[in-house]
Amino acid sequence: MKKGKLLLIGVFFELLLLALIVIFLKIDNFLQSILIFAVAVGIWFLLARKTRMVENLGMAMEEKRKELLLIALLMVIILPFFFLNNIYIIHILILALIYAIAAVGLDFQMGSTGMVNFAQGTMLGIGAYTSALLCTTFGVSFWIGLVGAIIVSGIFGVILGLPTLKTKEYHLSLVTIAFAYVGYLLILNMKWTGGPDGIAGIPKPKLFGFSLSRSIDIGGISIPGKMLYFYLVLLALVLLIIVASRLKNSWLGLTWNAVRDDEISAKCYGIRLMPYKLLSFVFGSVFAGIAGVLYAHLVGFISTESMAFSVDLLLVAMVILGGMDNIAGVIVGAILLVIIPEKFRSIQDFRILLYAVTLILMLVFRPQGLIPKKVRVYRNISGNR
Amino acid sequence: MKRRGFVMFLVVFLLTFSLLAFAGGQKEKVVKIAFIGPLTGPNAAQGMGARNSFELAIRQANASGEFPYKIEMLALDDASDPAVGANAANKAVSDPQVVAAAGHWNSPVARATIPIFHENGVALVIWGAIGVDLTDKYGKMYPEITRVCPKLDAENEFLADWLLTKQGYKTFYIIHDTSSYGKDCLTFMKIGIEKRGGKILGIDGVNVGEKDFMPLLTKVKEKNPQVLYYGGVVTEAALLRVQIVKAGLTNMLYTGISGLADQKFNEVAGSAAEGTVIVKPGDPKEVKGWPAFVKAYKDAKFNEPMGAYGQYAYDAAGVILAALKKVGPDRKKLVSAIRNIKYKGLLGTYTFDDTGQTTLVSMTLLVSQDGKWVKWEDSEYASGKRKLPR
Amino acid sequence: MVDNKKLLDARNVVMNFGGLKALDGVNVHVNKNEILGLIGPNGSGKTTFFNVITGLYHLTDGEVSFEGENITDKTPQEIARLGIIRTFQSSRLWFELSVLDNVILGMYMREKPSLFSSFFKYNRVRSDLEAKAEEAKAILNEFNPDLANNCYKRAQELALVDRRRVEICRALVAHPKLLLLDEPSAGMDPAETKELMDDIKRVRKTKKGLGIVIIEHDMTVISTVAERVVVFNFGKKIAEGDFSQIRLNKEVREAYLGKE
Amino acid sequence: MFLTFLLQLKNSIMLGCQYSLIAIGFTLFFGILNVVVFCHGDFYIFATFAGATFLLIFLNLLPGIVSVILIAVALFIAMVLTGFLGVVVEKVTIKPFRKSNPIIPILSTLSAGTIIEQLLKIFYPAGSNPQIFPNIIPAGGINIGEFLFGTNEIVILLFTIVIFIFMYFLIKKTKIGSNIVAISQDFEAASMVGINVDRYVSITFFIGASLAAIAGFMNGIYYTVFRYDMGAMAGIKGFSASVVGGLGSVFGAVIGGFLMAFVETFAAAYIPGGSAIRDVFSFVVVLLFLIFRPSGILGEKIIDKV
Repeated sequence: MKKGKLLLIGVFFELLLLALIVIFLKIDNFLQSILIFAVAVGIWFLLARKTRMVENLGMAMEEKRKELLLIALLMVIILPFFFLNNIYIIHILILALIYAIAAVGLDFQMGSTGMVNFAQGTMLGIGAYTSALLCTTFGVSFWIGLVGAIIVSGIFGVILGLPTLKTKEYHLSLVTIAFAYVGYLLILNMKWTGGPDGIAGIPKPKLFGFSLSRSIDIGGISIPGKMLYFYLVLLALVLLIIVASRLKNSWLGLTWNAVRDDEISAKCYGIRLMPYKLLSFVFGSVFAGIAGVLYAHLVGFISTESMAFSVDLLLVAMVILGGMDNIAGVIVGAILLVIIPEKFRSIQDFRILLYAVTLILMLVFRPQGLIPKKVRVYRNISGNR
Repeated sequence: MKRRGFVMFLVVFLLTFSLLAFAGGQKEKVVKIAFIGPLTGPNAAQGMGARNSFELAIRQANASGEFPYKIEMLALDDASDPAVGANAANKAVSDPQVVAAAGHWNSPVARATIPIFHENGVALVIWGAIGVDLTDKYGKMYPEITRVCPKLDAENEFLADWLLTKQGYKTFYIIHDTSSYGKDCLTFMKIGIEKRGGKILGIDGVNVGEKDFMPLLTKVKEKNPQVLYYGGVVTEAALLRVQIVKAGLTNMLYTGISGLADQKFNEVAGSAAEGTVIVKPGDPKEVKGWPAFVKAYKDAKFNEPMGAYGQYAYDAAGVILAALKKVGPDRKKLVSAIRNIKYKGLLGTYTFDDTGQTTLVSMTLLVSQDGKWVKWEDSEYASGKRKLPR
Repeated sequence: MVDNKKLLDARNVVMNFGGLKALDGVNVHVNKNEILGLIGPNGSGKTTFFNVITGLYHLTDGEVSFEGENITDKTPQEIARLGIIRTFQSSRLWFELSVLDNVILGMYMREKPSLFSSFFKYNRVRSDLEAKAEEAKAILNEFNPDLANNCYKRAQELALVDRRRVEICRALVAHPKLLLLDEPSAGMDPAETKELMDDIKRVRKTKKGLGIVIIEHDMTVISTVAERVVVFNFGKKIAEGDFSQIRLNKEVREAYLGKE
Repeated sequence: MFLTFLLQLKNSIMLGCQYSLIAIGFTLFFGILNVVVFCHGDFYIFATFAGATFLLIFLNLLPGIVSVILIAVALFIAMVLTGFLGVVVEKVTIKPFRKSNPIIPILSTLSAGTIIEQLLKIFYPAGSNPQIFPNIIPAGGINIGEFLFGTNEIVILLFTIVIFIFMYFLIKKTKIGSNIVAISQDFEAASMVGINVDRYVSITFFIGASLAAIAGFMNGIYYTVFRYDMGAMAGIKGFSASVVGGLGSVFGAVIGGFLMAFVETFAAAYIPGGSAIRDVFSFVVVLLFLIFRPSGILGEKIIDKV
């Protein structure tokens, strides 16, 4: 299989994906979106049925990883230009990327370390509130708000992590649920967090003295502020993906997996569980905090509704749908669960029902998720699967 | 051979992709007005009633033939959630055909969308959110924002005046839910009571969705106030009323404002609802267009009742349509036209002050009699046949 | 008098689970360069003994010392750091990880790049992991070449026999001073068992001072490899010595074959 | 002052009945399959809907007659329906995952709960609005001095006590009970000894769900107003109560239920501004137990089997 041919297949697949996404987002009426959705599902089953195309694709991803990732990034960069006249779609794409960041963070606990965490939505809220409060009450800039949110969500990561050390699956899930409710209720009822009114007028971030709320003109086309914000969030997502993949492919990721698969044999090989579980929560919470900041400054308003328990469930569904312990999978899960319901706005009432049904179907028929995790491969070692 | 098949497939694919992407040319001239409200979620009942009334106004405008173009309503759901509201607002302003918008029953949602409408220079007429800061703070800053329904404090002022000055009640207990609506109710009722020398024996908050009020009511029983004021919406208000009767607090007046003004309260609370006194904005009886509106709504066979805010949505549409008739479908011109409009609507003539708040303030006092909200003046309580608890 | 020949010394160890005395005052010691066989019928407390030494169970009474140092109250992690490494009866590998990763993780206690460097000196982390992967593949090759060829297979897809071999490789790369093997040949046919025992003897030669304890309930297997044997029955040590003495011991035969 | 304290104590006991009845269901399910059924709260609210529907039908069919038989039949139907719902949920969301990673059943049962909730909201007539439970208990009650003991409160208290006794005998004395306990000791051993495990699991889920049905029915009697989304929170409170009491011990679940109710009621009554954050206090109690005594008041110490 010549290297060139492989690359071509990979590029073709990515082009196909981009085309599907653009068409899906462009058309407005209900029937056409169902048609495109069906086409996408059809292609997915075609690939999943282990035809020769799938092996080639798998090999392409393996051999030409760097090039394909670069092309994928390029495509995402040009994606918003399809929707220059429709900020609403860009707003949805930004939400998808923000939730992707929080989902990658949640995957440290659920995917790598095997701990169910129902408080990731609350962490997102804590990050958002920290930055919102810093910016509105102390008039601090977005960037200092971001740093503040990272520190605060890291601290809360420890606070959430400590009680989970001694607990097992179902007890641990209850600890996180309790944390989520207590966090939600306290923020709802405290004066200085603006209580139920939430916090409004959160400023748009400024880049070298240039605010992202206004549009700028480059070579004739006026690029709306929203698109600049899209690139800010995209930059954050890319950086955090690099951080996440480095963590997962280093000793930390390996040890997390050991703690997930068998705590007892981990202990007998010198692995102390406490620091690793805490690290898993701290990194996850910091990712959620960053996502929260980007969310607050996008919508310009934050209230307890955007950290309600339904957000916690949504993030868990994203990790399961996408594929546990697989960054690419989790991101795809996040994007799907933001874009699809947004398009099917007309069947609003069924949205939550759809989430729950897809979650159960995934758990029964494909627990490993859309893009299952792959075994770690070392460059210098050859061996078959 | 394989390579050629591959290339051919790629070409065909790109063709279909471009075709689909740019389908749908320009239809005949359509002007859209966006309606945003809670079509799902906890306040879906109030949202649907308002949407139907808004649509009724649009249909009547199209039928009247006074507009050289077709007017369409773009109904969007905010599900009482600021984030969903922000999405909907973005969708409305990014559709070039939308010239103006009417929105929101929940104040937090309005706070999230107001900056979006201001940034894009699109007029927003608030039909149901009664948070005071929406006009006092935002209305003053942004010319795009106006409101057709009275502010929350106007309702509480009217109720406090009736309770203390007219009926002479002295001791009060306030229970409110922890939503922003409940919090505002607490703030302004407290001012209304204390301004008139009333004594507040206790204040307690409850979460939306709470169902166990017994601990609170036992505390209230000990304090024994003359009046229990509830700041919140129908479900919890009805639940609380049922448990008040169960806790044996029968010689205590139960009162609230427009959050309770829904037939659902009487249905749910059943016999316990008897003797509840509330305040509702607007005074339909005196306006001659009211029966025609009620008949038109019934003929349109909407499957949801009009609700407490149908009248305001209808008038909000009226204001926008009147401005549209004057200046035509141009966003910027509409903003100033609406703000300086003088429009004879269902509930009286609308003019907006410098904060965009309607100057029209008319209130109705209602009392629950035999499972129905009856105007105080026509009720047997006023005529003395029945006694309010003293 | 510290006898530097003694590697592990467990003195009258008692372990009871709510009334049931799993271990009843046993005295066992292991010397350097020695392979000790620990035999006895099922449920006689052999695995419990391993669990107590490695700190998984906290003993009710008695004392355990390793190279003269008292390790009775140490955590499993501290005990592992001292060099006591074990395998498990139910071969507890990290099943969703590849064979190679399981063996690499065996080297967890060895010197490795810090968490900090996984952010900024990432290539140092990668090269360290690749070196350790190299070593892991080498040892796998020694035990079973086709295991090495399928080193990216997930541990849960392995046959029971291969799981045991991977577990032993994992233990060896941890550079143990005392290696505790819990029924390593269970589920193996005689040829595989013989091959395994030869591997264990070969390992003992390469690592100076290494003490090995093997739990078996099959006497013939132990006879080929252990110099000294301890016999457990109902939580008590009923015999100790080299293999020939043990075979003749009346109590041992009764424990295995039941009373005449 | 002392009278208010007594009244508050009565309030906490009434709430305690609700929580412990749900908690027993969690303990029963956990005891058997070592799995936490997060949709148990939704069985509870489903039963309130079922009970209200059948009572309304009966009242319309034979107006005016509010007899004990009528109520018993409606309750029985609600119990049977919810029981079958429990069996179906077990077959769909728990049985396929017996061997898999323990995280999965947590997520699947949680989703099952959301589905029950949404189906009630969408397909029950005017599902999203608050519903009314027909008033079948005559008003009034016994007055001991100032202390009023409402008739519906007496009915609920009696019902709860009857069920506690029934549960005690079922587990301790009957064959079904011993089999259920056998399964909970060791799943494989029980199936080897010839107990048809699947049948007993279904029986257990039927009993557990119908228990929640009783609690749901009483929820209707006591609060008379209910909504589709009250199930989720009731489920979490019930689960917390069973953890505090000690997962696996029926008696523990009862104690846990009353403790949680006591903390909430007295936080709402005696702590200024406490009623808005009453749930915070009960969740803090749960967190304290989870950290310092995960096995709960009565649960046996959980030892990791090596």
